[in-house]
Amino acid sequence: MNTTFTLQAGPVPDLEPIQVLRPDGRLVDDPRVDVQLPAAEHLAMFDAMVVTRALDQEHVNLQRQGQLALFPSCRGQEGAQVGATSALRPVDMLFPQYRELGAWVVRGVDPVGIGMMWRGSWHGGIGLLEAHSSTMSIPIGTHALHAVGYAMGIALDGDDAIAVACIGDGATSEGDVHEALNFAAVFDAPCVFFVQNNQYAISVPVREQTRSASIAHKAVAYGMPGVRCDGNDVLASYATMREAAAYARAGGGPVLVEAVTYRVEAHTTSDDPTRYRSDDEVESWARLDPIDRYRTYLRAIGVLTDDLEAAAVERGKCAATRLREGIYDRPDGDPLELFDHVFAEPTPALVEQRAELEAEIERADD
Amino acid sequence: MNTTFTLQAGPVPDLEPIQVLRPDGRLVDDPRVDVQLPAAEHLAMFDAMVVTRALDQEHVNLQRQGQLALFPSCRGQEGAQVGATSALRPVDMLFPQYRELGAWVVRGVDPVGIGMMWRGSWHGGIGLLEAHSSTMSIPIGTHALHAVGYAMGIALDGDDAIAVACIGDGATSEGDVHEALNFAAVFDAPCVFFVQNNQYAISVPVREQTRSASIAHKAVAYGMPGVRCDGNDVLASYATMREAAAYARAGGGPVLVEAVTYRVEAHTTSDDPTRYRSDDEVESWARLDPIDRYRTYLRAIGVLTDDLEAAAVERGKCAATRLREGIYDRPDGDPLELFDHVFAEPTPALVEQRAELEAEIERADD
Amino acid sequence: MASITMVDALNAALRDAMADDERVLVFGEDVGRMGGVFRVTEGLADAYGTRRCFDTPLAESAIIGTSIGLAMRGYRPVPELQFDGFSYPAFEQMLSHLAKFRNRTRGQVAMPVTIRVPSFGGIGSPEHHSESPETYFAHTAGLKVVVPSTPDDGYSLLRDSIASDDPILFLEPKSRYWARAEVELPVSRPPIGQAVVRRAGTDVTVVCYGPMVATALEAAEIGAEEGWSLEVIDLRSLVPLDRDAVIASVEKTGRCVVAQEAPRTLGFGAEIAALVQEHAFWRLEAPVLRVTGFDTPYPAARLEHVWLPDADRLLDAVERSLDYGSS
Amino acid sequence: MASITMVDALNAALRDAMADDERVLVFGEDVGRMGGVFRVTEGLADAYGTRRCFDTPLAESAIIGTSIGLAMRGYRPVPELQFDGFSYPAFEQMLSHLAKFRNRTRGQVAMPVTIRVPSFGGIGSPEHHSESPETYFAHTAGLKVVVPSTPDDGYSLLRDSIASDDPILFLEPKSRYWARAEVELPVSRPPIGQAVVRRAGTDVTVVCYGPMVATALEAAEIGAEEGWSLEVIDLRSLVPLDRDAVIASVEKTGRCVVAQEAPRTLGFGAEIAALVQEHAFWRLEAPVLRVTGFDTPYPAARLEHVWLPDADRLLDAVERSLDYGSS
Ligand SMILES: Cc1ncc(C[n+]2csc(CCOP(=O)(O)OP(=O)(O)O)c2C)c(N)n1
Ligand SMILES: Cc1ncc(C[n+]2csc(CCOP(=O)(O)OP(=O)(O)O)c2C)c(N)n1
Ligand SMILES: [Mg+2]
Ligand SMILES: [Mg+2]
Repeated sequence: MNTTFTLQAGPVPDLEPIQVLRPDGRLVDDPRVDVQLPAAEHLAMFDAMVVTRALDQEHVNLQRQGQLALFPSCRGQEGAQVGATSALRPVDMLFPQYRELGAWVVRGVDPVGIGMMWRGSWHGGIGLLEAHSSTMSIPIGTHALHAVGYAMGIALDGDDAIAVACIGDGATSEGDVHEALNFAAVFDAPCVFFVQNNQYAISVPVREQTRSASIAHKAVAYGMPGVRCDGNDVLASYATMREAAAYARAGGGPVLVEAVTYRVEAHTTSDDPTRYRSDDEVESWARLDPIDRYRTYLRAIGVLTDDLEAAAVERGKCAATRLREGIYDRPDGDPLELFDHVFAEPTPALVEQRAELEAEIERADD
Repeated sequence: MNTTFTLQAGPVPDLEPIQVLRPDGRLVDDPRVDVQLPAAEHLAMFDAMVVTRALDQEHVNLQRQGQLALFPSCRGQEGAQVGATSALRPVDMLFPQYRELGAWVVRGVDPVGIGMMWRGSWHGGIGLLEAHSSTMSIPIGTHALHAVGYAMGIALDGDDAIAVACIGDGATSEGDVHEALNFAAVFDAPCVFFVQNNQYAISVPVREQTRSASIAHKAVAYGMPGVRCDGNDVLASYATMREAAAYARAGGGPVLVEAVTYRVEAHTTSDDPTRYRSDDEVESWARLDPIDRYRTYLRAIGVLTDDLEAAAVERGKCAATRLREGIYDRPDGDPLELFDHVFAEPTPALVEQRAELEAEIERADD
Repeated sequence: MASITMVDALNAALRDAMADDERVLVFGEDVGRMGGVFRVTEGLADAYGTRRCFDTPLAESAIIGTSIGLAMRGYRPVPELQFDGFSYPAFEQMLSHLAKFRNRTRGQVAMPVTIRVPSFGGIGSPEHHSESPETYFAHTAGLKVVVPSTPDDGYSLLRDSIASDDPILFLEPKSRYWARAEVELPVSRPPIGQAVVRRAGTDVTVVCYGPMVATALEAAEIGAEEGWSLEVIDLRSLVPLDRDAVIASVEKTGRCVVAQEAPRTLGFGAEIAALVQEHAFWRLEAPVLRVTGFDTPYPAARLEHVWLPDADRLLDAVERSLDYGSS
Repeated sequence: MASITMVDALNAALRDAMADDERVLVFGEDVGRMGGVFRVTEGLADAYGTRRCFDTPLAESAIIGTSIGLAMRGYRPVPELQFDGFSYPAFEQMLSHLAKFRNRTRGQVAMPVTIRVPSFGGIGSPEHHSESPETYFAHTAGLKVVVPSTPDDGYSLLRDSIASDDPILFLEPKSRYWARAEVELPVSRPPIGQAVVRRAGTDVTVVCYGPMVATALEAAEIGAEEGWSLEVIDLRSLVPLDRDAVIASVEKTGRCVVAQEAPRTLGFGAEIAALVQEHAFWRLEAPVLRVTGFDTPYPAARLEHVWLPDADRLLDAVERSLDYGSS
């Protein structure tokens, strides 16, 4: 992979996002990054995007059927998530917000463990840690600090992994994200801040979130490199993250990456986006769909065939089926487990309270 | 006053601080700001600096004599504080940290009200509000948000006052300061962030506080203008704040001003700075003393005479005497007042507890 | 009389407060254009303009910190923190400044700030959306804590809170947002600091607030079938606390059960128990019993019904109180 | 036997913990080069390098947030928050993550984080430097709260805290920092969760912790002259709480006074009162009385001695307890 842009702490980032594929699926003339990938890698990313979309839709369906309490769709953000995550090594530790389905698909997380979060079976999601992802984090911005602490630990260990803090445009307003960026820079922590600027924090558009020329521009305040990429372009996201990860891994310190994208669906299944944005706006972004764009390109270069695409769609269906079977009417866990993980050993108070709840459940069963 | 620099949101600030007077007290060649002040204004600022220094020293003396619990000296920062505050209108609302003696002197605050804070008579200082200064704020960075809220109120009122958040270099690491800068920009609040970069947050040097090229550079992250000035140059501080205030007052939104200066004394009277910095360093900054520099200049241009300087020194002595007389062995207030200001009306619990304490005091008096 | 929900009542209270006093400002995350995630601020931006009802960036400490500055400037901010669990980032501003400002300025600067916080659990939300934060606030000298349990109280207490010159944490029980009552607005109920007997009884005093009031009334109904006469006291505000009302009831019944959703340790029930045993010592025929959530993090949605106190858990405590010493 | 202060003991505990386990890290504001404002971390950076003992930028949420990340990476962070009042900015990280991480991950990820916080009042400090934050932490499910009162306990409890796999708020009583005792280090005292009877007695149980232990012992001394025999129980940890020790003592004395510096409402005394009346109901000859600070912001330095509970206030409660019902 060649690149003509360099990550550099100091200068104001380029406002023009890095792009590899034009919206029509053709390569941009004279791209700032040059992505030469083996067909297998292309196909793996395409697959992941298709599977993500299918799982995303199946979550929405399950929620409508009363099987999930809530679901935040990542539709439209598959390019950013799959591209960026595919550029990482498996041991690079992800610190996700909650809308990171594409990242978890790349990491091979069992969708049932994700669905359990949204069903309300257990907090945080199951099986993420095994895939080198922290649990889902709901208090906005907070987990960016966990990523930085983890990255400080990597540096202390002399390891060459990195940590990736996945945050939203809205999150950049929180004090914790500022403190995270600052600590990361001061301690040269190998941490990439991957901001999916999907234009909204629930109903609040990014122009009301900040007056910074871009999210990437905020890097100047921390003396770290900032870079924007087209988040609906999986190859741009891939290439940008690959550069950022290499920079952090090589000891350069943290990098702030802004992937410019769009949340095509509602904030969550509880949200009514017609209250704050127009259909026109949504449609104009829907035309920039990352999967369509990538498909056109992969078709054009002959990597994607009818058969291979059908296989991807089939894998998406399988994943959706697995999710549905694992989630539908899934029995609830044992409530007494609630006492098991408060501390390493339950305190006397917890032992007593556990017994109280046990007795209560027995009473109810009578 | 002419200036050749313009405040502008967007570009990276100049690293070179604005300077009017060279360390040797001569005008810089080709200054970016041109300060033409009437002699009376010069003398008022000189006076304020001298009075500040005298009061500062008297606080230290009183603390050594056991009359104050603690005192944070502003020695070396008089240029920044007096210059900046003198450039404001009396109704412009100050939001001080705790080391703002020079600002309060300019505003004519009775030093006894300040000394009462450090004696431990009451929190926050007395008589500051009347001088359009909020009370002293100890939780670092927090009051920057008060300044922004106040400035939002000014804008809602259509008033042309401004608010000034006085913070330190250390404060810029706190999440609250980030949130304050961001809110100020988003709401076009007429607020100037006046950062005295005195090189230290207790023992931590500013280079370990941030990797930003300068504190002023942080303005880029908020799309607001950032500017550096030589804080040991009272005229540069004056001119820079005057520009910043005018910009904010005219509806331009917030400005971030960094005054580069040095805390010559210990962090507070409890601190032992030899643990973290060298005498050489302190001496090299002491040579940049803002009062000496200004004196040399005012003498050279014939504004300051022996008599006038003696008068300034005399005013410093008077202020110090007033402080000493108001503070020395000052009787403590009535502890029952502690119940008076918790709420507009005391709750039944407070009424009861007040009676308990009253009975206890009576018992003790028996 | 119209049938209205608590959301309707709160929305009307905000509307009327904004109409009556133009220094009242409503702001927070998603409260403007969208009308709030629970629609409590619906229509306010349209009615009063985005000058007075507006969206903020996503930063809770800033929402409270700027409220303090606005209050200094003479405004009466009514900020919303979107959920209980997202009040925590604003904790320092609340504890170190909002609670202390009047005192620090010897009464010169009031803090007429009403912080609305959709609170408590029971509606199947994800993590951090079902917390019971009242202890944190009630323990903090200088903050008042108001918790309505019905639409009419929602209206009346919110109006009183906004009119008050003190900082108030106004904790709205999410699980009661959509419960209806026949109310003619505007309505005026007893002031902040006065408890209300929601059901009179003679055997056991049940002290509760917010979401637990409905549970207590349900328990009283069921208990009546067993021949137990429960007196249900809705505190309405935790600070100031109507201790007299609680003690008067216990002087009558001799028994007291206190209910809260919060974890047991240092939940508000601890304060009630401490006060009741202190002020009705000889009259108590059984210890004050606490009906509470557990000392664990709040569970995920599918388990919350097991974790939360319900009428059964409450009645079990009532029975233990009634049987106390007799076994 | 050497005469050492609590500062010495804590410093030695950190030193020994760092020597024993290289995953122990010490960091915070001014803890490195300067050795901490109270010198508790003195010499650690020299002894173990700035990799393991280092200064951070001025941001408490970040100090705790990065501690969480370091713990996930297998480290045992021992961050310092410079003063009680500056723990508030880190509240969200503590409540929403530190306390919940083990539970959220079903036990997969432990949080062996010991947060040292110089706490409580009594040393003439400015505003925000004398807070009693224990209620905030003790009410939060998933946090442990440890409060030493003597140099030997300072050493032993800090070692145990650092060795524990749970997140611990280690609240150091500033006013006891310089009190001396004869101690041979290393020293091992009862584990976290076990209270200690500091003085045996038969008339009234005095429950206390941290700075109030010395006050209680002083009161017991004076009370003895009046012929009152006080039993002083030092809780040592609030979570876990040694309820059995408290109840056992009250079963013996029949009377209980609990002392705290914190404001009264929902201070830890409320929990003690609630538990004692529940578990020693028939044995109590007087209500549990609370000796506390007041429900006001902590006063400025010159007034703190009036505000803080002292032996006189404590003995007044003891007397009221002993006289209870007889007047
Ligand atoms: C501290 C905090 N405040 C408020 C919320 C409520 N909330 C949930 S998602 C969200 C918007 C987040 O926006 P962004 O960071 O852009 O992420 P996106 O949802 O767009 O992926 C808000 C305000 C929260 N979860 N945490
Ligand atoms: C939130 C908070 N954390 C820690 C402290 C302790 N503290 C007092 S002053 C100070 C350093 C402040 O540095 P800076 O902002 O540069 O101001 P300066 O003292 O240099 O004027 C610290 C850490 C505090 N007051 N508030
Ligand atoms: Mg977003
Ligand atoms: Mg400084």
